[in-house]
Amino acid sequence: MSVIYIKGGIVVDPTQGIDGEIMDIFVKDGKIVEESGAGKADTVIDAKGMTVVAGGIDIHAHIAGPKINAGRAMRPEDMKYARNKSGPLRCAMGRVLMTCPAIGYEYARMGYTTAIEPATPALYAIHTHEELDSIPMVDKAVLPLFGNWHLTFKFAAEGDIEKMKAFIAWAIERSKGFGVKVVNPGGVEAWKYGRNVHSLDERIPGFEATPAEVLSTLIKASIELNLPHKVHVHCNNLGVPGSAETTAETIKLAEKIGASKDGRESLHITHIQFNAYTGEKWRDMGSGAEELSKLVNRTPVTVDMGQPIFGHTTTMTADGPFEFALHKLFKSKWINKDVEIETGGGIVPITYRAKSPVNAVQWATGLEFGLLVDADKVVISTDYPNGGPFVEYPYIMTLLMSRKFREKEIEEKGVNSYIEKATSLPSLDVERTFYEIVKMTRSTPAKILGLENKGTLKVGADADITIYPFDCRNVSPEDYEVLLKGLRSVAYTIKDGEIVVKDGEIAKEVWGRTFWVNAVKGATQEIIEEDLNEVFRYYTVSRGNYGVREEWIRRPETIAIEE
Amino acid sequence: MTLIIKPKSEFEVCVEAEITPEIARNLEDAKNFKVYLGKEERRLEELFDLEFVDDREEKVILKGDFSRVKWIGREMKGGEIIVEGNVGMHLGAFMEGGRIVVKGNCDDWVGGMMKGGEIVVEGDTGNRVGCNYWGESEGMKGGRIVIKGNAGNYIGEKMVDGEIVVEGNAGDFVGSEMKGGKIVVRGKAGYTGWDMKGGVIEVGECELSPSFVKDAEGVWRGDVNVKGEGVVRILQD
Amino acid sequence: MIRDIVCTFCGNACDDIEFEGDYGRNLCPIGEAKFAKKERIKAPMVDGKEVSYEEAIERAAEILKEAKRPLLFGWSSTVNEAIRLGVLLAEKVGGIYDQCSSVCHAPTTLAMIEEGIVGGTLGQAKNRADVVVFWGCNPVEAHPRHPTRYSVMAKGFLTRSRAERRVVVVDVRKTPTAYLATDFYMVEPGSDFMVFTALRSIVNGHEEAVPEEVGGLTKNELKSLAEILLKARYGLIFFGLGVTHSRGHERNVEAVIKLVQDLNRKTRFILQPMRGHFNVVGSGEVAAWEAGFEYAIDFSRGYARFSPGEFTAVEALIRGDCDAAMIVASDPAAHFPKKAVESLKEIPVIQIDPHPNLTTKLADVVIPTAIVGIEAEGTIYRMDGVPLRVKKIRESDYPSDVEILEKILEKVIS
Amino acid sequence: MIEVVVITGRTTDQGMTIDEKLSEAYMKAVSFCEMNEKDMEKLGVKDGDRVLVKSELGEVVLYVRKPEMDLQPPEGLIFIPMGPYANRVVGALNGSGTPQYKGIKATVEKTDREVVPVQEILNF
Repeated sequence: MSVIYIKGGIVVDPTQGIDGEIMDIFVKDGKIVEESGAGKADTVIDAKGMTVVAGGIDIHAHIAGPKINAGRAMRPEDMKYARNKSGPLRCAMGRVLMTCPAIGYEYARMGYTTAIEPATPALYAIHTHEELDSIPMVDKAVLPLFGNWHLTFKFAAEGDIEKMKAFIAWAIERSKGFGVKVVNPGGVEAWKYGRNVHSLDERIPGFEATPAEVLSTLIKASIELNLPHKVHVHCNNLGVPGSAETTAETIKLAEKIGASKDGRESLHITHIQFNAYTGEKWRDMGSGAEELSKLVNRTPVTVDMGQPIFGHTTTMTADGPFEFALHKLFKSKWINKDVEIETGGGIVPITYRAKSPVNAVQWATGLEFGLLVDADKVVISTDYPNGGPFVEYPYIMTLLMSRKFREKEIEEKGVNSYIEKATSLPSLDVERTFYEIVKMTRSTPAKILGLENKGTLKVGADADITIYPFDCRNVSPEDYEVLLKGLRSVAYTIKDGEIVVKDGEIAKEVWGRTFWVNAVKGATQEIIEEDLNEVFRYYTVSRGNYGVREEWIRRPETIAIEE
Repeated sequence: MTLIIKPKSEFEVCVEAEITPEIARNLEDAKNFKVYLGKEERRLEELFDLEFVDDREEKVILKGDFSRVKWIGREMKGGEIIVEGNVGMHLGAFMEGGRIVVKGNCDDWVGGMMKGGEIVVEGDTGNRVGCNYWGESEGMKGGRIVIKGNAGNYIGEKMVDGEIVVEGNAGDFVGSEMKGGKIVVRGKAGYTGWDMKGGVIEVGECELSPSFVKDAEGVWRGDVNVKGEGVVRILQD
Repeated sequence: MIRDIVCTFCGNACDDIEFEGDYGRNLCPIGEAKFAKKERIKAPMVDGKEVSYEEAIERAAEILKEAKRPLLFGWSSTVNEAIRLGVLLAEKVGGIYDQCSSVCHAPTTLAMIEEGIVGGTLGQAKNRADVVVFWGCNPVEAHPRHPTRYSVMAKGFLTRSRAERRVVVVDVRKTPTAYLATDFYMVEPGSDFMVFTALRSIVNGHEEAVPEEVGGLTKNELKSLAEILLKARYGLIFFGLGVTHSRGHERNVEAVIKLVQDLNRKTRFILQPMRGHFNVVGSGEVAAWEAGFEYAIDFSRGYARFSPGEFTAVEALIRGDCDAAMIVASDPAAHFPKKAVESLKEIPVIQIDPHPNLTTKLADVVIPTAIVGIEAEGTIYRMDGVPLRVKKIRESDYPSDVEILEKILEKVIS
Repeated sequence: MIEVVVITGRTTDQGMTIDEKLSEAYMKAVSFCEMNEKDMEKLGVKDGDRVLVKSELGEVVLYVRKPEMDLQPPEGLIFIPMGPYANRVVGALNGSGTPQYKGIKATVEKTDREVVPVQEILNF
């Protein structure tokens, strides 16, 4: 490992309250160090006139596992685009859906150094880790799915927090996962009966539990387990008019339970845009972002945007009934997978059209959240690939920073004027500062994930650094083109103390770590032994073959939770 | 000018040569035109003998065995290509204009996703004439393909507009998921008309998908499963 | 005793095998044969002469580097770790990556490209399905423990016994699987497309579009079959090579996918292809995440191109599109049509495999390896994509596929 | 001589011998065809006799096997286990990328020619 001096850059680091100060940053052995401890520089980067921030963190992108891979196989028309020819680096394929090498390279070229795969059936965790292991350049982690697992329903119905804790700890240890993901709790099970659940208080078919009980029990258990990242939820009723109400109710569950022991939020509502529509029918559908943003700002809840990007993409979610609805709506191709007695999922291609009133509202709603929720509570995301490609994050950042750019986009793309009636976006004059954007892409996701060495340039932090080729103090929302260009073309990305991108091109292929949380000491495992044995009678794999061993992962890093 | 192209020898593996009449404009450019012998990038003149005739045409004549040369006429926009013998896969794929005449037979994918122009094949063709490429939702969008011999399977699938005429027989899946345009098979065809949303198929005889209903005029309409407005006219009925 | 061993024969990938020395419990007859000791390729060979591993690897790398478009084929009987190296190797030598699917269930991939697929894990057969259809497949001989473990006699939490399942078999002849059936329908060979479409017309309420007889079934028989499907609470169609190997190929599969899509508007229904080899699914999945496509991938232009019918091994060989081949964990000389084997005989062939087979007879370089799942471990995907780890239960002097491929890749890159 | 449709497929014996392709056991498992007893009568062959199967793709000599009474293929259909013998007469290419291994038109006639040993099956 080498020593890098980053000299004279304009540093922005919200974790230290640094907003555009000219500073030197010293990197040694993959960490950020004091000048005194750095020693002789192997490389000196003259960052004069450039902006130095921590590496970006994607809190929610479907980058690995059976879903995206089935999507790839289903969409050769999307995969045929070549991003990089084979040479010293790998060939990298894909337009919106991408191959593993392409995903790693594109994150790095955008200055991102960590990405979280947010939904894998624990049954398929081996597969998901294989794919994560094939993604170069970034650190990563995976969230196993809990919201439709029969054991989750059982412990929720019994209100047994101790068993739920043991179960969570068992499942994330088995899947080498990072936290608790919940998708449409109860709804995916109901879909196996051809139905869905439509409210938080509806009984889940075949069980005594309700979605509200599932969520509350999981949130409480996650708090008690001290998981670094608490419950990460894709709410019920996603994607339909009226979903804003369900989201509000979900947030209130967390409000009732309260914050985590360390004061951080206890619930992360993911891709909130997709769950924030008012109205009763598509015809009177509107944005619930204003109300929901206020609610988020005063409750122990964080969100990510789930911003749609106009154009083609592929939706993929564990929310099986939602994907069936999309298939019926668009008569498009449709993958469905019902997974044992733990979850399910679906995949449907989609095109977001600026001229469509519904898509226009979705676009505006995502941006409203990005503008209205506290920068300490909202993270930029497209819910890749559901909203669109993650490579458009610089575009989203620019939209959030420049009202003029928003107006230009509305005008040029011909965004349906229904947004004037149904959303507050056209009248919002909020313009995010660069400091806030750094929060929303670095320090806020790091805080939500509980990754203390990420999203920061503090001494001791991982040396994951983005250097933008512009002076953030001089960019004005008026010059959005300059801003967009600057955000798109990273001067340097440093990963674990190595220069991996220079002038927007990959300089070196590296392999990041896979974080996983070991919380088994936080709960008495024996209390669920019988339940596990009982439930495995209905699995088609043996309990002994269920899960992932650490030695099968390329670079595992355990985050151990003490008792 | 007219450019006459002949293979120098038998190729070790198939050659990919996206030759269009445009390359007949300039001798030097034609000589240096990039073609591919497997993973090796070659210049056209390394693999082929080139002969120029200084006339007023924009024309390419292919002499000798081109049955293992692929992508002739890809995205061609005008002018003429005459193939004197047989020709390999993907002839005239994505073609937009001009004319290709093949005196011999063609391999698969003649006029794949063609948008305009004309292809005339005097012999037989392989499968997927005027078809959509993998995963694409639309096939042929315009132009005309005439096959004097027989055609293989998957002819004109997902066709949006344009015309395919097969003078001989065709195989299975004529006009599957067709949306518009016209396909004529004068001889026999296999499975025909499945999931047709629009357009017209005229066929000597065929095995019609069991999802069509005969109207009062004796014309089959369907596909009922997609509420389609396709028309299949069986000429020997 | 070693427990939870995964059997490495068919796509069932039964993971409840127990070994006490050489004695394995819970194996079917084919599984027993799989684990039995048998003749091996003794040593690496080049042009029929025994050589060291280093020499064989050197020669293999040379052939691959010199070739204008080498074919790298096989993969379904090895582990994902080896398959990944295979895809990388194909990329680096500008060759074709193709795998056994192209001669078995690739039509299912093509149909999925058109329509997606409504699927589920085998647990849905075990726990939920009350109507189970076997169409053009014969699990009693090809996936022997399928009926007992998953689909017919299994005890699930909703469907608790054989009596609670209606089992339908559709085939062109009476197979041993037909003995398990509540209802058996015999159809004419090559008529699957027509029968699926006729059923779909009936399910959608368009009986009038269905002639009096389709594919050997009367309209009344078709209606009765449609009725069985519609009455299912949760139905499941398993389909096999009878569907993919017959006239119609991927459109047969597409037709049944569309039928199942429409059935889901009335009840719940899923589909599951009866994939053959224990890791044929992995050989598609790994290629998809590394290169974007499951099979028929050409890298000659430095990026991946997908073209079934062109870069599938059989067609590529017959068209003379490849001037060398590397065969890993497969036997195309036995399983390809004659014309493709003729072409294979004309070009240099490298074989990597534990056992001598027909491909060995025409291979120029033969590199014997450890048997996956017995002498070497790794990840494999069951027919429904469920990942499992196959284990090393016996010591062996043979290097693994992974070790050999790593060395070849190293030589090719350097 | 009769006209038939050939199908191929897996069998238990073929599966059990698949890793021993050069053995007699494998040859025994894959070098026969099953047919309806009425077709056998028409050809004048009995179990264990040899027939020549010819299709557009080639020809092969196989042993005749009469299956259990109940499991006979219908008249006009013959079954050959998948493998190198079957592949002399099946595997038509239809443009899907997957050969047609089932439903191939062929003729069957009685023959005195020997079944080629598996070791020599590639000598064509």
